[in-house]
Amino acid sequence: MTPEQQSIHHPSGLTLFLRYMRRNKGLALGVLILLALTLFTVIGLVVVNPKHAYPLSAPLKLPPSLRYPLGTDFFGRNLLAAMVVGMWQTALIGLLAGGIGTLVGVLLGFTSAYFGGWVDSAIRTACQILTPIPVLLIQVVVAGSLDKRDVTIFTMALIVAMLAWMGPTLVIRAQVMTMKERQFVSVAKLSGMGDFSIIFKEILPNLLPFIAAAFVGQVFAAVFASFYLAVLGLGPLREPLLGNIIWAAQSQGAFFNGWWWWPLEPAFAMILILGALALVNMGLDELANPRIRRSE
Amino acid sequence: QEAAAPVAATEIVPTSLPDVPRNQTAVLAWGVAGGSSIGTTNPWVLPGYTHQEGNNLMWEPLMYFGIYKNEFIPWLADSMEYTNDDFTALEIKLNPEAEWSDGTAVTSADVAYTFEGQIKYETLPYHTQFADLVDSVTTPDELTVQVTFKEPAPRFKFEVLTEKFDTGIPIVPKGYLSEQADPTTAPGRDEIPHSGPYDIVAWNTNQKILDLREDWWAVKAGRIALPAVKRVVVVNILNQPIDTVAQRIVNNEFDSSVDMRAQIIGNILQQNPEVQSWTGTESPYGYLDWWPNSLWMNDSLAPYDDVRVRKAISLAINRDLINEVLYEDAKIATIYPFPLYPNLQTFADSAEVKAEEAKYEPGKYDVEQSAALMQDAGFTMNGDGLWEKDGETFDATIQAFESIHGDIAPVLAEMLRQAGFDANVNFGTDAYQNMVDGKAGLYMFGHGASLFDPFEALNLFHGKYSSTIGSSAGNNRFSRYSNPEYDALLDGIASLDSKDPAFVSGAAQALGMYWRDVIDVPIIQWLHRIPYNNHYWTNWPSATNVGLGTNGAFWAHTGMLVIAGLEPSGAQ
Amino acid sequence: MLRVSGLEVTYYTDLGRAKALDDVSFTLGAGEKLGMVGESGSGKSTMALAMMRMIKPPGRIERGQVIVDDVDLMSLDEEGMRRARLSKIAYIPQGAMNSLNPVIRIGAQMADAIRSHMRRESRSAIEDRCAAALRSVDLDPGVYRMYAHELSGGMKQRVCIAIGILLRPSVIIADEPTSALDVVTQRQVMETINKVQADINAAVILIGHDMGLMAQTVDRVAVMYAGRLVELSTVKEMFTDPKHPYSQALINSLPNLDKRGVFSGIPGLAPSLLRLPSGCAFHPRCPHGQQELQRSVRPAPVILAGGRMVACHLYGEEGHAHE
Amino acid sequence: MTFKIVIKRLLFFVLVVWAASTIVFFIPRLSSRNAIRERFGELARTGGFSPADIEKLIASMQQQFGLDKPLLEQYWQYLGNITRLDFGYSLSRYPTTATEVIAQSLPWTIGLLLVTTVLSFVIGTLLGAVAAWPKSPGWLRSMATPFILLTGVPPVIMGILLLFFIGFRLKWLPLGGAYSVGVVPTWSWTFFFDLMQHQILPALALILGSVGGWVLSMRGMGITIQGEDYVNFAEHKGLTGGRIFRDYYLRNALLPQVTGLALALGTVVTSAVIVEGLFGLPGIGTALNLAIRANDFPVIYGIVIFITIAIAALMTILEFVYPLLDPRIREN
Amino acid sequence: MSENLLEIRRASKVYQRGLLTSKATIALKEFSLVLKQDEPTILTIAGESGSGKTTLAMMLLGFTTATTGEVLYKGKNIAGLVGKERMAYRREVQAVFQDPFAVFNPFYKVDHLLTVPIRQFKLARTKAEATSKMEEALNSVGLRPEDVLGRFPHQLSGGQRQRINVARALLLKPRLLIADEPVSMVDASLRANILESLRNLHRDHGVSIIYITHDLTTAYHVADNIIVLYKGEVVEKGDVESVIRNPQHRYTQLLVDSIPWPNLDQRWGHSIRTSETTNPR
Ligand SMILES: Nc1ncnc2c1ncn2[C@@H]1O[C@H](COP(=O)(O)OP(=O)(O)OP(=O)(O)O)[C@@H](O)[C@H]1O
Ligand SMILES: Nc1ncnc2c1ncn2[C@@H]1O[C@H](COP(=O)(O)OP(=O)(O)OP(=O)(O)O)[C@@H](O)[C@H]1O
Ligand SMILES: [Mg+2]
Ligand SMILES: [Mg+2]
Repeated sequence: MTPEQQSIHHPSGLTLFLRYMRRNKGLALGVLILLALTLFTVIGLVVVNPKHAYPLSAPLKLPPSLRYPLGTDFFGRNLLAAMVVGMWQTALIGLLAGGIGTLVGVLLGFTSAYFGGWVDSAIRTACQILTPIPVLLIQVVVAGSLDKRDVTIFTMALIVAMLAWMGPTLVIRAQVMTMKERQFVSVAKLSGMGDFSIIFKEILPNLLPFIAAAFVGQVFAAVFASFYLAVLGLGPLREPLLGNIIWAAQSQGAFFNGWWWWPLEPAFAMILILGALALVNMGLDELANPRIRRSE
Repeated sequence: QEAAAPVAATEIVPTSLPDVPRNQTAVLAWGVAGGSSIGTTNPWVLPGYTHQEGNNLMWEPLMYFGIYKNEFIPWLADSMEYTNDDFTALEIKLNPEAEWSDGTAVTSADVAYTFEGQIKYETLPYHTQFADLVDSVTTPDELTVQVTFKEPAPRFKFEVLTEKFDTGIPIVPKGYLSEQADPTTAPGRDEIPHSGPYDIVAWNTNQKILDLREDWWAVKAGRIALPAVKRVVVVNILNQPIDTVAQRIVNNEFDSSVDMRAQIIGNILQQNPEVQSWTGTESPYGYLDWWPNSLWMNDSLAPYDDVRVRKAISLAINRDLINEVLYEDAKIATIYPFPLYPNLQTFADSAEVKAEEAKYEPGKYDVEQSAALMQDAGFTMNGDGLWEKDGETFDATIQAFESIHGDIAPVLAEMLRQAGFDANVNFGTDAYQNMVDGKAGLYMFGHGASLFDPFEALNLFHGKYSSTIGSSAGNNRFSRYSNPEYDALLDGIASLDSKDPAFVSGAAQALGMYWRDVIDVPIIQWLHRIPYNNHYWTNWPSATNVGLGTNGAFWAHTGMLVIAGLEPSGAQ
Repeated sequence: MLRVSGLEVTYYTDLGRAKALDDVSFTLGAGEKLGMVGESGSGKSTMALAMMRMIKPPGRIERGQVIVDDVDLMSLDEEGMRRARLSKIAYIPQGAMNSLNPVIRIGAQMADAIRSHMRRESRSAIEDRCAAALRSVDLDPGVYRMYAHELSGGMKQRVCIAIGILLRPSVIIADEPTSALDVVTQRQVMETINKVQADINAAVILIGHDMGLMAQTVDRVAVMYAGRLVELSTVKEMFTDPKHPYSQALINSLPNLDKRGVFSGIPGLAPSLLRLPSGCAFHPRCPHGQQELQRSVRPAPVILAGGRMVACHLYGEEGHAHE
Repeated sequence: MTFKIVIKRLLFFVLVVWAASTIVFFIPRLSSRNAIRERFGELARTGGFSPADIEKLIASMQQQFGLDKPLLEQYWQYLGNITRLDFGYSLSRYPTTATEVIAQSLPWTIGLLLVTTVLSFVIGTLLGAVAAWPKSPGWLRSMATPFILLTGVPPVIMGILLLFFIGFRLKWLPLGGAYSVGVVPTWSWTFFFDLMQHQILPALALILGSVGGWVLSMRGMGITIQGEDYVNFAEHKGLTGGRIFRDYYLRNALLPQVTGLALALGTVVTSAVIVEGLFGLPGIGTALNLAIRANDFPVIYGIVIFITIAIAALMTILEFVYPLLDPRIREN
Repeated sequence: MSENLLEIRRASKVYQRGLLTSKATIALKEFSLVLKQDEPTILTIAGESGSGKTTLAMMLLGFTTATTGEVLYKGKNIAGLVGKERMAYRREVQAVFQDPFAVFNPFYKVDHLLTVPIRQFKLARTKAEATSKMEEALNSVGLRPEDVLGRFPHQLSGGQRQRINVARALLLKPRLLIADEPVSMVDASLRANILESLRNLHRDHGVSIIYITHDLTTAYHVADNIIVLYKGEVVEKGDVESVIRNPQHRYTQLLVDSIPWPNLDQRWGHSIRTSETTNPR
C-alpha cells in the first residue's frame, strides 16, 4: 500500500570516503604522507641493502649525491639505507607499542565499562591514578635501569607500551558506557544475545572509529616516546632508529662540522611521521565525534 | 665506623663583585658531566671534591711534574729526596715563603696532617698507599718532614706526592681542618684557607668565579710571576651540545674548553684563526695523554680465555682505517699499552722491543688469518656471517663510555662485526661496572699507568691482581690474566732502575708476552685536543711552547700553571 | 505587521540539493496566532530560521521577503539584522532544554540581550525590565539569580519565552515550545504564551505537529508539506472543513473522543526533499492524485472564500473544486 | 562542596603520589644493576679519585643509602622519607641531597615552564577557539593549521633547528647558558634582560610544539559548543558576535581545557629535559638529564615524584577551582 | 484458576545517587500488578515525566532489578531464571521503545534487527524460511520488504523504523509486549498506523501489551485498562473509559484536563489553578 519510496541514489562507500577526505583535508593529507612514507620504506627495503644502514659500509661524511642520495655519515653509514631501516624500525616500534597499548586499553575499557561494579572501580581508579604520572619520565626510569644489552627494538616497544594503556582504556570505557546505555543493546538482549556477543557484535563495531583514533594516538605516543628515549641515548644504540641517528649526529657535532644532512634528514622524517599521525588522529577524532564532523 | 652525615654544599653568592674587564678574565668551558657539589672546596670531602673545574687553582702540591720536560717542578717543597738507597726514607724541605691565604705559613705540621689524614680516613684517595707503605711521619722542624716506609717505595714520591695529570695530593691546612668536627665532610666553601693563587668568589650551577689573590706566596718566593689573569670564570656547559660549545669558542666567548674530537677542533681552527691547538693548526691537534686505550678482554671468561680468539679479535682491527676514519690520517692507533713519552719512546725503539714486535706482529690486520684462528678454536660461521659455537654466537659487546668513546667504539664494533664477531656497544652507566666485575668480555679502557718507564703498565697484568670473575678488579686491572712465567719476569725487574739494561730486556720480554698472549688489544694513543683561544690570552702551552713542561689541560692538577702563565693579547 | 513572500531555502547536501522551503508566502496581523503544522521534515523550523536569517551552511536562503513593520529583513545588513532580532522578531527555540548558557546566570543572559540592543540602558532599568518579563511568564524574579541547571524543563521554557518578549517584538516565533514537556506543563506554557501575547500584542507563529495543541491555542493554521505551504485556514475551518487532501488526512488521523478505537493513518511516506515527486508533491499519497495534472503540474495557491489559502488542483481559480 | 569531597580529592592526591613513588622505587630494583657501584666506579675512572678499596666505599655508601636493608624495609623507609620530601643524597653530586638539587634547579625551570605553559595555553586556546568559530576572519583561522602541524615536531628537533638557524646562522640570540658569562645574578633590569634573551630560544622550542595540542583540543571543543542550542539562541537574541564568542562560546569551551592544564605540566617537563640541556639551562630538565646519564636514581626519583606531586597538586587545586568556573558542578 | 502470566509484587525501585551523597530517588513505590495468561489485555501505564514509567518497563524486561519486591513471570522470579526458562522469558517478553532510531545499531543494516532474534531463538531452520518470516512480519505492519531491507537505519523515516520494531515484536510472537511510549517520537500522522499495528498484534496473536505513555488521547484509544502513576505511586487505576471520562484522583483530573484534545469544543478547562507548579522547585 505504500507507494514506491523514491529511490535516492546513495553514493558508494568509496565515493563517500573520498568526498569525506576532500572535506577533511587534514586526514587526507595525513593519510597521504603516511602512504608516501610507507612506500618509501617498502620500496627502500627492497632496493637498498640493509647492511648499509650500519657503520663502515660506505665512504664517510659525504653530502647527498647521485650515488648516495641522502649522503653518508661520520660512521660510514649510507643514510638512505639507514633512513629506510630506521623508518621501518620506528614504524615497528610504533605499531607494536601502539597495538599493545590499544589492545590492553580496549580489553580493560570493555571489561571495565561492561561489567561495572568493583572491576570498573578498580580499573578506573587505576587509570585515574596513573594518568597524572609523567609517563615519559617513567619510561626513562625503566629504560635507564635496564641492562643495555637487553635494550632492543622489542624491549623499546614494550617499555613504551607499558604505561600507554590508560588513555585508550578511559576513552573506550567512556564510549562503551554510553554505548551500553544505547537502546540497541537492550534490544540485542531482548533478542537473546549473550554478553560476549553483545560486546563483540553490537558494541565493538561502533567503536571502531574510536579505537582507530586511539590506536593512531598510541602510535604517535609510541613513536614519540621511542624517539625521546633514543635521543637521550637510551635506545638500542647500534640500530639506525631515527632518534639514534639524531643522537649520534648530535654527539659528533654534525651541525658545527657542516654535516647538516645527517641530523636534518631523520629530523625531517620524524616531523613527517609525527605530523602525519597528528593529522590523521585529528581527522579520526572528527570522524568519531559526529558533532565535530563537518558536512560540506 | 659510621660515617658522619655529610654536610651538603651550597652556592657561594657574592655580596659584591668588583668589575673585571673581559680582557683580564679567562673564560673556561667546564663540561664535566655530573659536576661536583657546589661549594665543596675541601679536597678531603670525597666523594664531592674534584680538582677539576677550578679547584686546582686553589690547591697546591709539594711538587708538580713537567712531563714534557721530564722534570720535577718544586712548589710548596723546595726539595723532596729519598734519604737512603733502598727507598725507605724520604725528606721534604718546605719553601719558607709558603703561606696560606689567611696569612699563616705552610708548615711541616700541615704536611704531616695531610699525610696522617690519608692514613686515617678510608675515603681519601691515597689511603691504601699511605696505610700500606708509610711507617711514620715526623716533623723535626717547621720546614722539614721526614717519612719512613714499611718497605721500599721508589715510586711514592712520583706517584703520590707529586701532582701531574690527575694524580697526586694537594697539601691541606691543618689549622682549619683540625677544627672541623669531621674534616672529611666540611665543604670548605670560600672559608677554607688555601695556598693557591685564586679565591673562589662565586659559585652556582652556571658558573664558578675565581679572583686572583695578589698576595700569593709563590710570587714572593720567586716561583712564578704574578698571573695576568685577574679572574677565572669556569662556565658550566653541562650537556650542551658540542656544536654549541665549539661555536662559542669560535665566537671568542670561551678562551679554552674541555677537549674536543679531532673533526670539531679542526673546524674550530678553520673558522677562527685565533684559536690554536697543542700542535698549532696541524693535525692531530692534541698532546699525548698517559691513557692509551685498549680493547681489553676478560682473559678468564670463555671464549676470551682462548688465546686464539683473542688473537682473532686483534687481527680483525684495522688500525689504518681507524686513523683514516677518526683522526684524519694522524697516526693515533697504537700497539703499546703505554704512552710514547720521551723515555718510553726510547724503550719502544730499543732493539729488544723491535725484535718482539717482529715476532708477534701485534698491529697486524688480517681477516683471513682471524677466520682461520676462529675455525681452529671450533667456531663456524653462521648464516648471518657471525661466528658461532653450539648454535650460539658469543657476546662481543664493547663496554665503553659515550662521552669519550662515542666515535671509536661504534667503529670498532663494526670492524669486529665485519669479521664475524657479534659485536655491539654499551655506553650505559653500567659499562664501567661490567668491566670491574668482569661479567662482560670486551671493554674499551685506558692504561693509566706508565709515564716514565713501562713497569706500571706491564704490572697491570700481574697475576696477583687477577681477581676472579664477579669480584672487582682493583685499580683498573681488568684483564684477569694470570701467568706465573710473566709474574716471575716482572718480579725480577721490579726493584731495578729503569735505565738498567736488565730492566729494559726484562720489560721487552714481558711486552713480548703481552703481545703473544694478546692480553688486550691496544688500539689508540689518547690525545687531549684542547682549543686555545688567543683572542684575549696568549702564551697557551703547545708543542713548541712547552713552558714548564706540564700538560696543557686547565682542569688537570697542573692547570694552575697553565692559567698563571697566560699573557694578555692586548685585545679590548 | 508580518508579510512573508516567496521565501525559498535550499540545503546543499552530500546527496544533492534539498529545497526545504519552496515559495512560502503568508501574512499575519498583530495579536494574531498562527499555528504551523506538518510532518517532521516538512520545513517548519527551516521557515522559522529563514525568517530570522539564521539559516547556516549548507543551507541558503535563495530568495524571498520577510517584511516586519514595513521593513524587509532580507534587505538589512548583518548589523541591522542583528538589531532586528529580538527587538522586531523573536525566536523561542525548539530545544529550550539546552538553550540557556549553563555557566552564566539567567539574569546575565537576559541582561546581555537587552544591552546588545540598548547600549545606554541603565543597570536598574535592565533589571526592572527582566523582572517584569519573568513575572509575565509566571516566574519568580528570583530566577534572575539562578543558573539553568537549577530550573525545571517547564521553567527553562518559560525563561526562553521571557527572553523572547524582553524587547516587545512585533513577531514571536515559537518552535515546538512544548514538545519535550509533559501535558500538564505543556498546558501551562501554552497559557503563558497566550497571556504574554495579549500583553504585547505581537503576532505569534506557533510551530508544532500536535494538532490538539493547535486546536487549543491558535487562530489560524498553516499546513506545510514537503517545504510548501499547502493550506492556510482559520482553526475552525481547518478542523471542521479541511480543504487540502493532506489536511483532511491529518485531521482524520486524529484520535477522537467519540470514535474510540478507530485509527486512520495517512497512507504512504513523507517524500524525500531530495527527490520530490513531480507536480503536486502529495500526489503519490493523495486519493485524488492519479491524474496527469497532479503528476505533472505543481498546483498554485488559490484563495478561497474567507481568505483561506490552499494549493491543490482540486480547487480551481475561483475556489471551486475541479470534480 | 562537602567535607567528604575534600577528603576524597586529597585521598586521590595521596594515591597518585604513592603510585608514582612505588613505580619508581621498584622498577630499578627489578634489574640487577647497582647504581651506587656504577656511580663510584665511574668516579674512580674519571680520575683524581682512586680509592684503593672501592668495595669498602661502596659498602659504606650502600649503608648510607640504606640499600643493605631488606627491600620491604627500604620501601617503608623510602615512603616515610617522601612524606618529608626527602629523596636522599644525590649520587652524582654527593653529598648534596636530591631535594637540594631540585631546589637549586627549580627557580630556573619554574620561570621557563610557567611562561611557556601559560603562553602556549593562551595562544593555543585562543587560536583553537578562533579556528572553530565560523565568523572569525580567514587569515586568523588559517593561523591554526601551522601550529597543528608543529605538534608533529618534537621539542628536541625544534630546539636543534632553532639553535642551528637562529643561534648559529643568524646569530640573533645567545647560544646557551642561563645568562651571560661572568655575570652575577642580581635584582636588576640589566640582568633581567640578559636572562630573558637567553630564555627566548628554549621558550620558543617548548611553545611552538605545544601550542598545537591546545589548538586541537580547543578546536574540537569549540565545534561541539558551537552546535549547542544556547549559542544559537544567543544569536537569536541578537547579541553581538564578540559577546557570543566570549560569554557563550569561549566560556563553555574553555572548561575542559582547564583540566588539561595540569597534565600539560608533565609533558612540558619531559620536553624540558632535552631542551634545557640543549640550551645549557640549569633547570629541572637538565638536572634530570644529568641524573639519567649518571644513573643518579635519588635525583631521578626525586624529580619524577616531585613533578607528579606538582601535577597531582595542580589537578587537586583545579578540582576545587573548577566548580567556581562551572556552576553545574558546584552542587554535586 | 488460570496461571498468571506476569505478577508484580509490591516492587519498589530506589535510585541512590552517588556513593557519598545519600540522595535517593524513589522511582517506583510498592507497585503490584497481575496479568492473566489466558486473558490477553492492553494495559496503559500513564503519568507525567519522571513518574516511574520507564523504570517499571525496565524492571519487567529484567534490565533493572527491583530494590524490594519481586517480578514473577509465569510464577517464577525473573531474577532467578536460568537456561531454557530464561530463554523462553527473553523470547516471550518483548519491547518496543520510545526512540525509533536508538534501537538500531547504526553499524548494521536494519535487517540485523530481525535476523538476530531469528538466529538466537532458532525461529527458522533455513535461510529461506527466515526470509519469508521477515517478509511476512514486515508486510503485516504495512511495510514492503524491498523498501526497507538492505538499508541503513538513517536511510529510513521514523515511522518506517518504528514499524520495523513492531514487526520485530510480531516476528517473535511474544506473550507480553512492553511498549514504552512507542509513538511519542513519531509524527502525528504516522501514529495511527503504528498503534493500529500494535492493536492487531493483540487482537490476532493474543499478545498482552503494556502500553506506556503520557499521552492520554492515544491511551484512550488503545487500552482496555489504565494505571496512573504519580511520582512512583499508583494514584488511580481502572478501565480506561471510566478513568478518563470520570477521573477520581486530583492528579488524574489535572492530567485529563490538560489533554490538548484536537477538538474545538473541548477547550482546556480553567478549573485548575496554573500557578500551582510554577514556583521554583
Ligand atoms: N543542516 C541541514 N543540512 C541538510 N539538510 C537539512 C538541514 N537542516 C534541515 N535539513 C532538511 O530540511 C528539511 C526541513 O527540516 P526542518 O528542520 O525545517 O523540519 P521540521 O519541519 O522543523 O521538522 P521537525 O518537526 O522534525 O522539527 C528536512 O528534510 C531536513 O532534513
Ligand atoms: N539510572 C537512574 N539513576 C538515578 N535515577 C534514575 C535513573 N533512572 C531513572 N531515575 C529517576 O527515577 C525517576 C523515574 O524515572 P523514569 O525514567 O522511570 O520516568 P518516566 O516516567 O519514564 O519518565 P519519562 O516520561 O520522562 O520517560 C525519575 O525521577 C528519574 O530521575
Ligand atoms: Mg523542527
Ligand atoms: Mg520514560
